[in-house]
Amino acid sequence: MFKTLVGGMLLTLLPLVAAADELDSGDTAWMLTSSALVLFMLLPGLSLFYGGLVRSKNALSVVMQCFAIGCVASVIWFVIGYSLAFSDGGSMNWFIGGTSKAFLSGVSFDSMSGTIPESVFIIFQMTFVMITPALFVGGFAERIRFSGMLLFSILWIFAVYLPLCHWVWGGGWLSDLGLMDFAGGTVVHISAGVTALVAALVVGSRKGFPRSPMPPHNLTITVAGAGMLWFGWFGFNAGSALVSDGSAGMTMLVTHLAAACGSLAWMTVEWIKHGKPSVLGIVTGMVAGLGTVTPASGFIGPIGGVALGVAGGVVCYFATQFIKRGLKLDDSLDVFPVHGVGGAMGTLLAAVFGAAALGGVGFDRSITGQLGVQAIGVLAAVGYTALVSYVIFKIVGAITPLRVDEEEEDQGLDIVCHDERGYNF
Amino acid sequence: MFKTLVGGMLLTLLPLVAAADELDSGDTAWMLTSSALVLFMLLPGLSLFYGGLVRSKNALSVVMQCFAIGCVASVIWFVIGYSLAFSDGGSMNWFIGGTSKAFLSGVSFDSMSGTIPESVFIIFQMTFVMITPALFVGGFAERIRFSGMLLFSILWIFAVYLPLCHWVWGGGWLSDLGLMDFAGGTVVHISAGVTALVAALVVGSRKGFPRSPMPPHNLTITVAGAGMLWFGWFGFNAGSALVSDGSAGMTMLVTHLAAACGSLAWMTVEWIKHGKPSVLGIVTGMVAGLGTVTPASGFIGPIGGVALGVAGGVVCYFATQFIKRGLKLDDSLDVFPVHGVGGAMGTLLAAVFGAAALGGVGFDRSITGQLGVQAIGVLAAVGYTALVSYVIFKIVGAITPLRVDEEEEDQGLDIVCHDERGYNF
Amino acid sequence: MFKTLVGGMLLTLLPLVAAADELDSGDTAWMLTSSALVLFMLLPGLSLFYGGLVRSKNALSVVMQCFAIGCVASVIWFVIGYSLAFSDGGSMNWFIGGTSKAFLSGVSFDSMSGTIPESVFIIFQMTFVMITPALFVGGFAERIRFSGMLLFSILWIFAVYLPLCHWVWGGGWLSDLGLMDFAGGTVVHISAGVTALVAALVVGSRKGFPRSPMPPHNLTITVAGAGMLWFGWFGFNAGSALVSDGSAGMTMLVTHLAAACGSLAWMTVEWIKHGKPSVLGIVTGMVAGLGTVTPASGFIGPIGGVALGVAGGVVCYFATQFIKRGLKLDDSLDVFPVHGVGGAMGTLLAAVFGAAALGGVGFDRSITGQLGVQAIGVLAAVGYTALVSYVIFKIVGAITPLRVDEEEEDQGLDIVCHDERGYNF
Amino acid sequence: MKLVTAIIKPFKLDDVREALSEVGVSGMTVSEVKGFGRQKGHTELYRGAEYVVDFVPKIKLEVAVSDGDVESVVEAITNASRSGKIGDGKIFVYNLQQVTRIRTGETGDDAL
Amino acid sequence: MKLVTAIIKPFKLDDVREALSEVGVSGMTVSEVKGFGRQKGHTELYRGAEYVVDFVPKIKLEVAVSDGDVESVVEAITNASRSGKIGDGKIFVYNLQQVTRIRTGETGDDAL
Amino acid sequence: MKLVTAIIKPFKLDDVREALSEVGVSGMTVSEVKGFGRQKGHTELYRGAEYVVDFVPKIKLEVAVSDGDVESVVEAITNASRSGKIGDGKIFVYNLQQVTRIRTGETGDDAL
Ligand SMILES: Nc1ncnc2c1ncn2[C@@H]1O[C@H](COP(=O)(O)OP(=O)(O)O)[C@@H](O)[C@H]1O
Ligand SMILES: Nc1ncnc2c1ncn2[C@@H]1O[C@H](COP(=O)(O)OP(=O)(O)O)[C@@H](O)[C@H]1O
Ligand SMILES: Nc1ncnc2c1ncn2[C@@H]1O[C@H](COP(=O)(O)OP(=O)(O)O)[C@@H](O)[C@H]1O
Repeated sequence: MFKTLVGGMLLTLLPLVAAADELDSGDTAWMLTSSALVLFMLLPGLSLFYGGLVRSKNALSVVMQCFAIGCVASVIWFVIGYSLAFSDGGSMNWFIGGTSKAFLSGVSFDSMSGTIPESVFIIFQMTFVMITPALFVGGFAERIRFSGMLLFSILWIFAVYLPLCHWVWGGGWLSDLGLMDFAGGTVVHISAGVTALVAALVVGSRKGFPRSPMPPHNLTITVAGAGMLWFGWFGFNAGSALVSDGSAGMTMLVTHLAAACGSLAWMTVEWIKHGKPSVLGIVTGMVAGLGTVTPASGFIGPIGGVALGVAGGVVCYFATQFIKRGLKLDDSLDVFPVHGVGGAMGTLLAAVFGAAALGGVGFDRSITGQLGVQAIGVLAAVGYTALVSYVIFKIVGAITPLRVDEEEEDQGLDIVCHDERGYNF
Repeated sequence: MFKTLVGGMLLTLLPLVAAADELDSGDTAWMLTSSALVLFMLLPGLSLFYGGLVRSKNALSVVMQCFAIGCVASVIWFVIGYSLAFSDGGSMNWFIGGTSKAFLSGVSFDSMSGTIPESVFIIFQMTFVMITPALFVGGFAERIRFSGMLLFSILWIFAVYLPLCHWVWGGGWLSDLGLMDFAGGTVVHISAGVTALVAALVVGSRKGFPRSPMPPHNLTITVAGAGMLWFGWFGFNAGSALVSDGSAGMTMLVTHLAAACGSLAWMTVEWIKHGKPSVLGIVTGMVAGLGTVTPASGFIGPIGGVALGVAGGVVCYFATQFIKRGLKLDDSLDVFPVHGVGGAMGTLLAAVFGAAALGGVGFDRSITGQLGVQAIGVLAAVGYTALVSYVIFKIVGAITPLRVDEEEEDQGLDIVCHDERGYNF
Repeated sequence: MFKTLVGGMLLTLLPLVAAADELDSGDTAWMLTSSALVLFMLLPGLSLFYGGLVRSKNALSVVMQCFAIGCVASVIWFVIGYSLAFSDGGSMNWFIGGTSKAFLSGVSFDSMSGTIPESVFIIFQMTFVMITPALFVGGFAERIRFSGMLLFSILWIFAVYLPLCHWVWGGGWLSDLGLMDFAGGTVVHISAGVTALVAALVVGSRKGFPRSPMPPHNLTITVAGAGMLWFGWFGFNAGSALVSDGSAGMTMLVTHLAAACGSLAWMTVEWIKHGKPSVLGIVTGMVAGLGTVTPASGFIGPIGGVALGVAGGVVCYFATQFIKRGLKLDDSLDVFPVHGVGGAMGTLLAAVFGAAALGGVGFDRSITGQLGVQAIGVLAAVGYTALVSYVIFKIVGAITPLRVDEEEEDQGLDIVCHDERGYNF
Repeated sequence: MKLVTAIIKPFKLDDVREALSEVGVSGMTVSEVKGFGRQKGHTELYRGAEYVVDFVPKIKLEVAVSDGDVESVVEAITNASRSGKIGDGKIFVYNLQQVTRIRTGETGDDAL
Repeated sequence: MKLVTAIIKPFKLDDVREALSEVGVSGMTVSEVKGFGRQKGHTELYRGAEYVVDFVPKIKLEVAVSDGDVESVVEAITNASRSGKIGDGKIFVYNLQQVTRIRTGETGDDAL
Repeated sequence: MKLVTAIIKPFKLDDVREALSEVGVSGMTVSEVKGFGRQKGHTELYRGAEYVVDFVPKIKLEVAVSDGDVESVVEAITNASRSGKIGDGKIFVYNLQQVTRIRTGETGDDAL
């Protein structure tokens, strides 16, 4: 039990203390694998998932955005990101880390982080900073200009991701407060989801929305991407244990159950409400289940996995309808209702299903006490992200136009921004 | 040598005894990875493989069936499946396990199964119950109604998969008898193959079969799916060792050789018989080689891997011709001749190439003695599956129509069952 | 530090000495995973990457070539290849190994190679002999005849790959000389790149080149393949450490940084020179960065990874322009400028960034001394490959026509060589 | 000469081609089109957004025939493609001024 | 009867279809074509190889109408698809000798 | 005015377009079609099931020209697309009643 807590909640401390642990080759093997798995979630997983969902003329633009963001984020992580997230920030440590590890200085072949080499911890965490901004690409898809998008993403990583990551996992104030976020309900899913919503507001709807249908151009690659996401999410969540033991195993098990239950829940609601279940529905439910279970995944038992999956599938379905049909906000690929809502719900419910009585690992506080902490975490992540990403959009928009003009939108971003076309059959 | 046997044949006992073993982080790392690999075989592997093989108008329906079956099977496994397969069934234990582990009760972060956490054993085995029924989707593809398909699959998991799994791996009568089935010749491939054949008979041929050509709509995704199957099969077979040692290594090696030889064998036969080798041929040979080696994979040496691969490629080629051109049975994606025939052949040949003299791990009985046991296993799996799945089809057919009507078949299942289309280029 | 050297440079000796090491389940787990990852690079990774880049009518032919080469190489490896590469060649050992391990004789469940089972070492190295000849498929794509291609590849594996592999990793003369080639700058990338260039010269340009545009037919699958290559390359490079420790971790980290920097470097150059960045550009830069870092990946630190990535992206960009636009050589998928040039550059730069002063593992010689050794290695690999593959092309061309005739080229290789078509939407 | 153009249901193409062979037509050109008419389209659903697709897939068949053959060709197509359900399609006949066979330069009925 | 064929910009299709409904046209056939004309194409770039694609995607619309309706139909299409920019497209009108509705065998204006 | 329609082999399109430029044709519309005729199709094989595909890929080219240009256009197409092998294709010429340029509303020869 204790090891689980180390693996999950207290992981935040590991890179900070001079690790006296011996290297464990099994833990290292699992973390090397997990790093590869999370990379795979983005490339090609998310790229295909998103790429298939847009219209043919914009397919490459979305894929390109995911790819470029991943590369830029990697370089930032190397230059200063890892340091700002995971090194000691001195008097500012409640907010952000320091610069002592800039350019990964001092990281050698022998540096350790818990039972694994520090290099492995660095690459594992690097995959998280790669995928998070790529998630919000779904919010402004099919109309954003590439250069503005790239500039926004760079600023966002500095101003939103790195602070949040430090708060929660790097020894900042939310970590001090005892927030339970195993693999990124606040840091990843809320931050990406909220940013996508802000993007939809600032950038505006796609031309023709909501009157004209904008059906996915290639659902077989979307489903392929969905399967890759499920596969990679095993590394995302079970890798967040940072060890290869029962805590990783249980995390994988509950993650899987949440994916399956989220899928079936969305499918069922759609079947009832619309009369037919769809493949886009079932894979969206899968993402909703996975996003919801993520923050709780290392703290709960199988029952919790099932409950969070069902909650994700059902609630995110209605959230999607509400945002898109109700509010008529063109968060194109529904990032907010799926990731934002799911991530927030899962962060809160970690305090419920994480309780020992419900098969979880347990925590010191009462359930309501912990729920309060979780609520603070959710509110902080939502509020901070909304505010800062709005400001960044305004700054970037003042420097360079954020969206293409009408005629370009008709022609499609692939030709307009990249001089290439997806298909020549 | 002994450890190999424990990893393979005796694995059936592991979850039953209170495991006193210590956790091995390396074994656990490999089994976490293997679980992810087998999941990947289904999603997106098999989905793409099958999805590409049908006509464009039915592409999503096949993918949807694979996806939904995987989710439903996961939930069944959680609710009662794992318990029925792997817990002690008391006086009925020869046939089926008990209910003591329903809802995974008693499975905690610390529960062990051999040298790995029980949670990892559960998820690894869960991926098997997900993919097996998805295999027979190829038998009734392009004409089945989704709701009937789903109901059939649920009943089939209970009435066919769980008993078979218990017989062979969970301490049931075939396990007592000493049947060698390392990774699922009987439990997976025969059961799926025979069910597909029964499906073809009960549901009937596709409209226009065999007069009209029904070429695959997207062979690049089929080949992508094939590559994913090969990759994932490493987890399927080498993961069935349940440890990370020489037995897993040898299993991976022979699995690989069988895949390569099955591919080349099918390619060669096709080249001779038809004048040209095809990519659909080579990947089908790959699946045939892999399906054939599966039951034997942990018991044989490299020579055995090559032999079983060649046998799979050649025999399954002719079996496919016989079923489809000879008998004119519309097992649409040739599940029976590839998986059923391959799985049966491999189960039998495990008794030949598993012999120490041929580089295998050896067994107590004589070759013919063991061959007898294997034959009993094959006959039991074939007979039981055929009978029970026929009965389930009849029951489901009485409740809800199994296939769409003619006009719907013309229109395609994607629109008719799911209100969506695969492509909008 | 020492362990790293063992893992990398001295790995060549491991299979030769009777390994007294104990099996490490963590190392084994990582090497099982790495083997799967490298397989995945070829199938489906490279197949999709290449498949998407050619015109629709040739898509399957390229995929088929990759698949068939992989299978044939596996069988050769089993029959005699592993023995020729990694067993003792007696008096000829400077050039090639012996035949004592033909048909993997003597390889049992218990055979060890360092801390991992020999079976695992065999399968890991097998994936290298599979992918290397598949790389040069890009050189003669869209016009080669399948049978000539297959014959060429078989002879090439014997006459080029196995000697080179033995020279560098199997205890041959380059290994004696102290050449640093961690994961295949000479053995894999130079050999494949140079062969592709020779192929372009011998086989001749595609009909219409360079006047007619020959745009990729499916860039979404190309990007999918690129993502798979990145993912699989983690196994390719970090698996070449043969252990699961800090050396593997650092190798993965620098590999990743090189991929990201190569991508961004190519993108930036393209953006400056052409005015727009493209997705084909960014993924090509990724491959260039990865190919460049490969030979150095186990010897350098993060700074080296960044430097090699940038060098790869920029230099390979201009090399591509020079070969294709300048020399008008139709190396169809730019294998030489990307893999050949990148591999050579990385092999040389290993002597720079491998120096301890630049964060590398260090070596006994001075930088210039080591640079001399590296230059010898590069020249030997380039010269030997060029000569031998030219001769093989001439021999094969005398036996069977290497390319299809004009009308067949118009019709496309899929129909002409394989009687099938990629798509029926 | 006349050009007979027919818009038919996709799965009827094989039948029509056979019927045309029987009346001696040895050449034709087909293309994929989308039709809009009395036949209802279908509903599609993407994440809860339902919308109606009015266009249904059709095959367009073009056959150039000599004046004397028009009637038999139209009849052959009609019979082979009729299912009696809405959406069976239409046949249009145009006047053709001139036909040339590119390979030989033949014109007129010889070029058919 | 006449066949009115229009080559229009793809994103104008919905507007044109609505405009045609308003003038009472209930059937049409559309297909995807590529146009070459005054409208410039675009440049594509593949690994440094730039080339110009002159063909731009267009939609071809075919509407069979009775002689009296030609004018209103042409006008409806023109108005709905005009953006005033180069590449708006063309409308061609042909003579139609005969129309048959396959389902019923009706011919002439009744078949429209 | 006339509409010249040619069914040609796909890889001849570039040559034909250039030839048309040379005789002063500045606009055309092309589409992908499948042809059936004397030219043999090919065999396809899927898991041992061989079948013959009679339809071969062709390009259909439509060029509206003024009456006087018909001859030169037909000749240009013929020369540029002839390979002398079966399947080179056909050229059809129709009468065009009316042409409108949507952008300007111009009609007749001015609209071409
Ligand atoms: N006026 C028209 N002009 C051109 N094509 C038409 C016209 N009316 C119908 N069509 C074509 O004929 C097809 C069938 O017409 P529809 O009205 O659905 O049924 P029916 O042929 O039974 O009357 C349509 O899908 C369309 O392609
Ligand atoms: N002579 C022609 N014959 C056939 N189609 C033509 C002809 N001229 C133009 N077109 C079609 O009309 C489209 C628009 O023509 P274009 O010259 O680009 O602009 P505009 O319609 O404004 O004059 C072209 O893309 C082409 O499809
Ligand atoms: N009667 C016809 N009506 C319409 N298209 C035809 C006709 N005959 C031939 N074609 C078209 O012309 C193409 C070439 O015809 P084919 O008979 O193969 O060779 P050739 O042009 O040398 O006579 C066919 O593929 C078809 O598209």
